[in-house]
Amino acid sequence: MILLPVNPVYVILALPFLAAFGLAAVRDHWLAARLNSLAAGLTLVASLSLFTDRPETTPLFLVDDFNIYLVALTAFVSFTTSLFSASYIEHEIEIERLKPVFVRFYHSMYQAFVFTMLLALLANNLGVLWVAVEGATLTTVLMVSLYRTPAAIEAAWKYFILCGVGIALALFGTILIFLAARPVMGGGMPAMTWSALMLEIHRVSPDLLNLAFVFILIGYGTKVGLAPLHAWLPDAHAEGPTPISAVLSGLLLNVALYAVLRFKMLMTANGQSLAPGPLMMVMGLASLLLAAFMLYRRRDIKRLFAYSSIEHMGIITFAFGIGGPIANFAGLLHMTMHSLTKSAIFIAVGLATQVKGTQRISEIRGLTVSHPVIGWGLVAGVLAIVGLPPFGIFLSEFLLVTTTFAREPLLALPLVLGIVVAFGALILRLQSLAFGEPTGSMAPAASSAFPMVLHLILVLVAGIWLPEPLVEWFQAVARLLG
Amino acid sequence: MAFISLCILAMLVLATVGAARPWFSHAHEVVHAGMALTCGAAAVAVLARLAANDSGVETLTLPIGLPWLHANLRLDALSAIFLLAVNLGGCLAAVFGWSYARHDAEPGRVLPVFPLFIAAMNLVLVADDAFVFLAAWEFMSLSSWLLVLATHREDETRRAAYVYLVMASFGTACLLLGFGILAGASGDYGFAAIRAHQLEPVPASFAVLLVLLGAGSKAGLVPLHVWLPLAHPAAPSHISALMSGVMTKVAIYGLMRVLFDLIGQPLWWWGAVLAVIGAVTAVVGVLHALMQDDIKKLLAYSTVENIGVIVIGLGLALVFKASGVPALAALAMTAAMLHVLNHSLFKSILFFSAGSILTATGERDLNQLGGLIHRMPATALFCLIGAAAISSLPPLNGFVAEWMLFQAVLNGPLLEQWELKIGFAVIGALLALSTALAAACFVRFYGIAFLGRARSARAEQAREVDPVMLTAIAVPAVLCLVIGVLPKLAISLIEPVNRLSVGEGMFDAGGHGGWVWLAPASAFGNSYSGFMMFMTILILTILAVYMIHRYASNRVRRSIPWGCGFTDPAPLGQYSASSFAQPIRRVFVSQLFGARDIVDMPAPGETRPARFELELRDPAWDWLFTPVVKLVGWIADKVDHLQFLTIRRYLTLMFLALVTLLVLVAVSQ
Amino acid sequence: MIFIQALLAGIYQVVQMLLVLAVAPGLVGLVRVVKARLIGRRGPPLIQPYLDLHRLLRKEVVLADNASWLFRVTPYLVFTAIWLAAALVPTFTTALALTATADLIALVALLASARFFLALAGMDVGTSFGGLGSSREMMIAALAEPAMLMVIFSIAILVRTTSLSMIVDFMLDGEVGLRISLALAAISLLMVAIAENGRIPVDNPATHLELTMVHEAMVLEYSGRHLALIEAAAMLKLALYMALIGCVFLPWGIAQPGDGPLAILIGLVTFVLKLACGAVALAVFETSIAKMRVFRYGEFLGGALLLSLLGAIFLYVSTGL
Amino acid sequence: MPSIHYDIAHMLGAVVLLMSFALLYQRRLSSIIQVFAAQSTVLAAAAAWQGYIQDAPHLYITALLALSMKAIVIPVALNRVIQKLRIERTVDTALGVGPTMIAGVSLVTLSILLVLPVTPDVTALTREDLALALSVVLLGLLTMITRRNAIGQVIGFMSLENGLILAAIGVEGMPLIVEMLVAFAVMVAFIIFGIFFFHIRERFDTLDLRTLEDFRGERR
Repeated sequence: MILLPVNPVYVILALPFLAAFGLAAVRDHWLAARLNSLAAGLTLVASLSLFTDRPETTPLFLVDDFNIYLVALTAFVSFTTSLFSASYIEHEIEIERLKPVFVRFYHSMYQAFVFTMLLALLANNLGVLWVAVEGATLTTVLMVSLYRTPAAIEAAWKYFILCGVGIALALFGTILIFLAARPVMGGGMPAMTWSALMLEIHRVSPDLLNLAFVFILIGYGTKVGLAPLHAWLPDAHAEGPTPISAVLSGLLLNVALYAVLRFKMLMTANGQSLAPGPLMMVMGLASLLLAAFMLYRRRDIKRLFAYSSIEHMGIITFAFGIGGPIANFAGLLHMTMHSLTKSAIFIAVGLATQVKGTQRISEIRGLTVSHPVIGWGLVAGVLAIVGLPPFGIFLSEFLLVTTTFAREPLLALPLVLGIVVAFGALILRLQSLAFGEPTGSMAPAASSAFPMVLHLILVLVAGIWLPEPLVEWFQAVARLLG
Repeated sequence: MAFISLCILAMLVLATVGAARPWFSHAHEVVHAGMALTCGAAAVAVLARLAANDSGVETLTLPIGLPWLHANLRLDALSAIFLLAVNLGGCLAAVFGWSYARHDAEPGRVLPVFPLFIAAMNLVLVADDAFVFLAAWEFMSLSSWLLVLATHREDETRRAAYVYLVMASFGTACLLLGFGILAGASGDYGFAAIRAHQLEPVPASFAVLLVLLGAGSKAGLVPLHVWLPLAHPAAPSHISALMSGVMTKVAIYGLMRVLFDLIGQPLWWWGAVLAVIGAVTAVVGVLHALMQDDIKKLLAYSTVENIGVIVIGLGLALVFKASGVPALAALAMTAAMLHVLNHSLFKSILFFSAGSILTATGERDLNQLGGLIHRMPATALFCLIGAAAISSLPPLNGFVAEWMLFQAVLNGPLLEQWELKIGFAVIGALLALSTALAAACFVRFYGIAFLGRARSARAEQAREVDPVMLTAIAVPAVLCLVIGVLPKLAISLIEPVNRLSVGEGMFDAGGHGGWVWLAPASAFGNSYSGFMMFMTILILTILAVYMIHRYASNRVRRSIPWGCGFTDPAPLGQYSASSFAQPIRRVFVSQLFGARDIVDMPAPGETRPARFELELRDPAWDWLFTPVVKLVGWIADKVDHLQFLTIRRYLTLMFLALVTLLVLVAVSQ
Repeated sequence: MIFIQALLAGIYQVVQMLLVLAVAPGLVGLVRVVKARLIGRRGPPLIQPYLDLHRLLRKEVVLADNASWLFRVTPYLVFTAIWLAAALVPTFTTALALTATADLIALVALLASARFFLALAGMDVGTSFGGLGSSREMMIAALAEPAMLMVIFSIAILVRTTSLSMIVDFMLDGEVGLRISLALAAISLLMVAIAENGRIPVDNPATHLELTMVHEAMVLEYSGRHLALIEAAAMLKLALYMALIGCVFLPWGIAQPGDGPLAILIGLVTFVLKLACGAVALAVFETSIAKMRVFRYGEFLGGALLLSLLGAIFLYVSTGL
Repeated sequence: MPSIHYDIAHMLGAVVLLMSFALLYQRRLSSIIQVFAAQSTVLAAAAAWQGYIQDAPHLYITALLALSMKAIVIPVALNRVIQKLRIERTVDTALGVGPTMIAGVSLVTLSILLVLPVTPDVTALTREDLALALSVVLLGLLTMITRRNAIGQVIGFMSLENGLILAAIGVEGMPLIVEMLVAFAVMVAFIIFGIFFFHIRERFDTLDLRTLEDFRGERR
């Protein structure tokens, strides 16, 4: 990949961008699905090339310790999910839940969505970031409403309105940042460029930054799914096609959080502004606790795991809020692990709902008996997501809880309470899903479980052993996050 | 150390073999034989180490786990004694499982997890940093949860498994917080760093409280015991034996590692609290055990009792250590450690016997059993030894630990604090009560299950189990006897632990009597000799038998039972399990547990049978768990409304959040 | 010198074992005689228990059809366990060879072993009476044993030991004096002794009225030599308790190691006298009191437990905590 | 720059804010749309004026876009939607006029409190503009949550957006304004398309919880 004559960033962005247009023209859904996977695979390869040869920072694009692994993660999960999606969509067409014309649209939007996420991650410019996040919102709205059922449209609508307002507020925050930076850095692009801002931000007056961060937090926080801004998330996850739920939870939430964290870095680097930590801690804890209790009354399996995503986003936000090298490390690790695990869970859920023909928790029983691979995959995924060893989330939760308790004992109590309450809810549902006398169809699953297994293996390995470079990136970013 | 690590590795390999069962027809044999060998080898290795009185420490660091800490493993005397218990139990369970687990309905659910479970327990014991410790700890819960779910098709099992895993993770959360305090803000989770980190009394006490909650919930201390009698019996019997006999010990190890090693100099009241909790646990546990009709549940509750006894020992040791009398601390510690070994032995016997009964009759309900001594004579003999040992009868091993514990209690007057002096008397009384009740409990267990006449057709047609299973029962039974007769053998293994945990061995201050007498100086020259007692009884019995058969009549005539002239043909007319427990229930339990007899006597002329039902309540459920469950449900109901709002209201929430934050900013400027 | 002492201890031990075996039936006989006289009957002769035992030994054993090996082994085990226990309590001297084998706690446990097996034997044949007896016996034991141990605890607070020989030595030194807690302990021990030996008001050894019996219900199926052994064990147990009370609370007359033959002789005589007094006292007590209902045992023995606990606590108060 | 420049810019901003209040106050759908169109026109004027005083030609494009899209195309489209879908002409409000106005005034006060101490070294123009823009944004949000009708809420959303544009044009040297405006326009188009296409009439708010449960996915 070093041989590539152009900046790999352009390749990474161009591939999904072109694929989005290209796929809109492919009529055959079988071929489209393969091409979709191919494009995602190529994007993954291209993104891996970043590791060997990290490109220079340009005014528009930036590759640093923070986003390099997120880009790879995004490309990886979108690739594996595209593999799952291929067989999933196939089955949906077979049972005539989807019309082929929508599928064409779906694949195109899938790539467009990948493009916007990668753009958001790679952007060196606040404006580009904002535009990318908005694009991601629009593409996912379309995919969530794909089934055209009243519930799907309702969910898409809710998603759209709430995130639209969120996006608008985030833009206001972005404008405020520019306004704050302008006296120091003058007008024009540099005052909206991360790399430039990071160097000069300490000279910027903190007052406007505070105001800006409030808008950023509420704006992008809506997209992260922080309580009380979370309302769109469960429905959007539950009503769209399952591959989309997987990428929403696994990737989009990360991207939105990434945006918040970039701004937090600015706040940290400024040094005189209000500490953003307490705000993030409060919102994080609120999300964690709210989602934890919400889990108990869920009847829809996808909504259940969507709430679990809110819970984990809460934990991650809390981790970054409390800050310090250990908590930040834990937060970064948790982000990575959560996106791998949650997408694996959604894949398992997708397989299960396809074979059982229902999304209701009470109608799915004994999966480990009827479908051992799906069942045990779901078991492993849920055990991982609730933070049991030997999976990676245990590692991050261990670091987070111990360091929180040592530093802010009173905050650790709601944190642990939330984790334990959520644990109770998820295990309760897991037991009824995976064990007991099986119900429903015993026919083997049509779709591929390979991506799920791959994700789970990665999460398992990460729980036991973390590669050295990853640790170094995390530690470097943790320092920047303060 | 390297050897133990290799053993753990071998167990992991065996787990993969177990997972490959669908493709590998001999997986069952390989896993069980492999586990028996591996555990056996590990047990022998630590036994050799302990027998050599080796107080040294071996460490090993593996490049996994937390990146800046790595996985630190360490083997010292404390780890070694528990490794002995774990691997001995594991080895026996593997042997028993060889035959027993063939009858499993879904063997694929047990085979891969069984080695993982034992590996996790081993790993807890050799962990030398908080991360490895907690990861292994939680993994131990996780794997045993899967084992409990082996019979997942029963609703009861799933409920038990659920309660179990939630309690376990609650415990882990407490431990996590506890280690958070111990490690301090620096975040150095290595045990060496924690040892060096001196805590103020208040945070140290909080750490102790949290560890007590965490390890206590795993060990089954009252009132956190409710999961135990649900979960342990639900697993296959050899796993039940492991969970009851061994896993609870690992929890005890966790408690000890923190209280006697990591935290430094203890405060006296920690020990007092521990001992009181232990005493209450012992009594409550055994009373529950007495009321159970399900043999495995009975045994599980008896585990609660024995854990209580061990914790009493630990509490006393802690008190003595804090009060600066290490010799007495060593006495109490020896008692506790010996009981740890003992309990893993006789609980293995008893659970294996229960497994054998289950195999032979398919019944777990005492009221369906009876007369098995005729049809399963070997099982009956070994089980009798187990029952006598757990009832602390001389000259068996249970009594030795009990004796030392009483000797430690009797030294209470030496202490300064008057709370302790009186407290020790009360603890002694409770300990004595629990011992006596345990004897009653096991008379009931053994008498109803093995003696009398068969109460059901299945008990009537029972067959003795195969020699492999019998071997697994016989070995611990023999060990029970050997330790009981020659307790010094086992006690010499405990001496390094004493030096490590309380700073002095039990016989360091002298004492007399060689290997025959047990007379530590700290017991004021009081002495006991299992050997003499055993030999005397043996000789006297032989003498009596000889004399009587030589000089008196030796004629025997078989006849129908006399029964005061009332010979009831129906075996159901025998004393049943609940009628046996009735006097004790009336005296002890009625007020405490709200036990109620419900007798439904038909009016004269009606042909339906009279019914008797017993309603038992556990105050821990009523007062602790049900309110928590209700509270969570209530909150869940309340917040659930948030799922059903309109978009406008969600926007309002967002607006309010924004305005609140803006006001905050405005105010803070 | 040490060798001679050891030899003497061995001889004394054998003498004591034979002694308790010899006097135990006589003790029971005496109790019966006194009781009969007190209610105006002539009563059986003093040697009646010896005759009973002899008769039983010569009779054949009638064994229930489904009695197991445990049923046949138990009498021997129970007999030897109680015999050994009785041999451990200093009667006329503290210089006994086996004295270090068991202290008071081990003694209690030894008795518990005997009870354990007897209770199992009671359930072996599978009649309802056997179960009834076992169940009640274990309930009584569940309270009596802790009470007994609390008595031991009180004594141990005072004399710092649970070794019987040392207790006697200490008591004989006369440093103890009269203490309220010792009195409480003594009363408690008496109550335990009554319960453990199945005397009125807890049990009536003379009755075979089904609903009230405890001990007799357990051994209902025994006959012949087995019954003889069990009866003998019961007699030994009564002697044991009397000897125990004697040696702890009235230790006068017991010879100590190194004492001459005269002291031994005095010890023997005082022991027999103590037993005789005990028998009379027991008979008087039994004739002046009524048997109580089964479910009141809890209160009776609970009272004993509390008394002994109180004794221990009082001791702290009087020794200044 | 002469002070008349500030005064005019200031005045235009104040008119936009006034229009926001008018939006809050209006009941009838058609007049809401009219007020919004007026607000957008004033915004276009403000953008053009800023383009003139900052000498930034791209602000003229902004002004043109605002005028064409928000003052003409969207109001016309919305009027058609109303006619097509026969949406009731008056809108339910969740809050009475009095409380709404009090809330609006409080929000404006909050904005001024937030902005005034913030930027001592920024020119007076942007500071005042910022206060006005912040007020417009918050009032837009308030409009959204006090209207029970989809159209009313869309208008509130667009009025919020007007506040954003007001802020963006007031900042000298702000790049990417046009791009963002276009992105926003796409979004708004989507919304209107959504209302039209999916026949979302009153789904923003329904008092009947049972139908909501049907729709919010928890199909019991």
